[in-house]
Amino acid sequence: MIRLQREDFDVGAELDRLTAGRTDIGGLASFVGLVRARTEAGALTAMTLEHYPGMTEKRLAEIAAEAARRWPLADTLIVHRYGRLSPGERIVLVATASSHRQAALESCQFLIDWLKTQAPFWKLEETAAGSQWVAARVTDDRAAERWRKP
Amino acid sequence: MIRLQREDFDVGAELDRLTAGRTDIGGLASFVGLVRARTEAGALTAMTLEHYPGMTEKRLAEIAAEAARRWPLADTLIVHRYGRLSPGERIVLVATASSHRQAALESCQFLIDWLKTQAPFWKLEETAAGSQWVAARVTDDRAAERWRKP
Amino acid sequence: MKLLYFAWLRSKLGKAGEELNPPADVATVAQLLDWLETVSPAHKAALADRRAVRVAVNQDYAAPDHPVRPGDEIALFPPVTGG
Amino acid sequence: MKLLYFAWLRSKLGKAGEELNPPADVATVAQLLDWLETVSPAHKAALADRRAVRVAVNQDYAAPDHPVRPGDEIALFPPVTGG
Repeated sequence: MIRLQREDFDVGAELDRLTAGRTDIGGLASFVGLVRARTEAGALTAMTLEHYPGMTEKRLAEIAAEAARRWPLADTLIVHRYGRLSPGERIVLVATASSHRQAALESCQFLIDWLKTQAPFWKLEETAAGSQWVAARVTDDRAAERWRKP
Repeated sequence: MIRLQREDFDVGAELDRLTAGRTDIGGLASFVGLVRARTEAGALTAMTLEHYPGMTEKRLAEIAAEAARRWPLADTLIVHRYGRLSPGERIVLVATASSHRQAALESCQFLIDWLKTQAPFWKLEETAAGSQWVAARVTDDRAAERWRKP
Repeated sequence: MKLLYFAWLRSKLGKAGEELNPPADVATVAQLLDWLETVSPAHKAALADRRAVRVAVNQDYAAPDHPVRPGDEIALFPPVTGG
Repeated sequence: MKLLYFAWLRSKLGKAGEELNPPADVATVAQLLDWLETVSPAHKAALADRRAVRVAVNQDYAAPDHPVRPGDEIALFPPVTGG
């Protein structure tokens, strides 16, 4: 399931929903991304996450479908926030459930790596010096590159 | 933090505790292992997890310390249950928090791989045909082997 | 043709999007960007560093030789930085 | 010397542990296992497949040549299957 929202999410409730009533899931992997106070730009006062409504949902659904093709997944969840966020706030939750732990762990890593480089989100960082759009990171591209098939 | 207990745990509360009040954590990775109804032995009615009190805590603390040496971690949590569990029940929670997402994701995978092969736990599976101790899996050894330094 | 701008492209152009009608010989993404530079000094400035501009046609990432048609939704934005 | 047994070693021996005093020439893990086989038929049967038996000395995994001493806590168990 894919969800885009302004509001915060309840990690425990989201994860519990993935496994509730099921006995075929052996492993549930998850990743939560949060706003850090210290960035390369300095001390952050806030961050605004802009996205491309419509295309974002489409890309996230495609990335989730790709994960489901590569690994035997019982379920997949991506919840991504947009709007203005303060340091310490949650940005994104990625969770994958599978009968096998390696499938859950690898697909979770795949989803977050691809999401970082494929989903149309842009970060505007606010510091005492003003606001600045974050430049794409080469390390994020490299992390996503690992998953590309030859 | 390392915890061994008979009782279930609240994943959301455990994860929230790791990040509460902090603004230096950029990524929180976690893994929950659950009892599957279908195993190689057939349809499971229950599973009993035996451990070696004293040595288990010691080994888990050593594994967590090793992860903290290899990755820049803000915090690490391992909660492992023992005793009799039914299909669908949670067995283990591993969570790692770091300023960087790759450190959180990699160390979480490392902890669960090592835990599987290094921590003194033994599974007794109950099926309609009776009870049987689970044999160690070669794939688990291989997963742990990836992390061994040359 | 519906143009959408995101992140600093939106800031530099001072708008989130606009409806434009390029001439009939504008048939690809690259040709569209060339033509957009002629629309106003702000467009020219925003597109100055072409390597920093990504394009989506109808919500799919598109290379410079990707075709563009009158009814398309064309989005211009910098490399993504989400997650 | 305090012996502890886990999983099917405990089941086969019918006890979770025992206090034993091996002779003074039992100085290593391998020598201890050899000697244990002489304690009873149940011990001999439980230790028949030596590759399936892991040993910890004072709560640390120990190889066959690891020394054992009178006050030690020695645990015998199959390869672990936790997590």
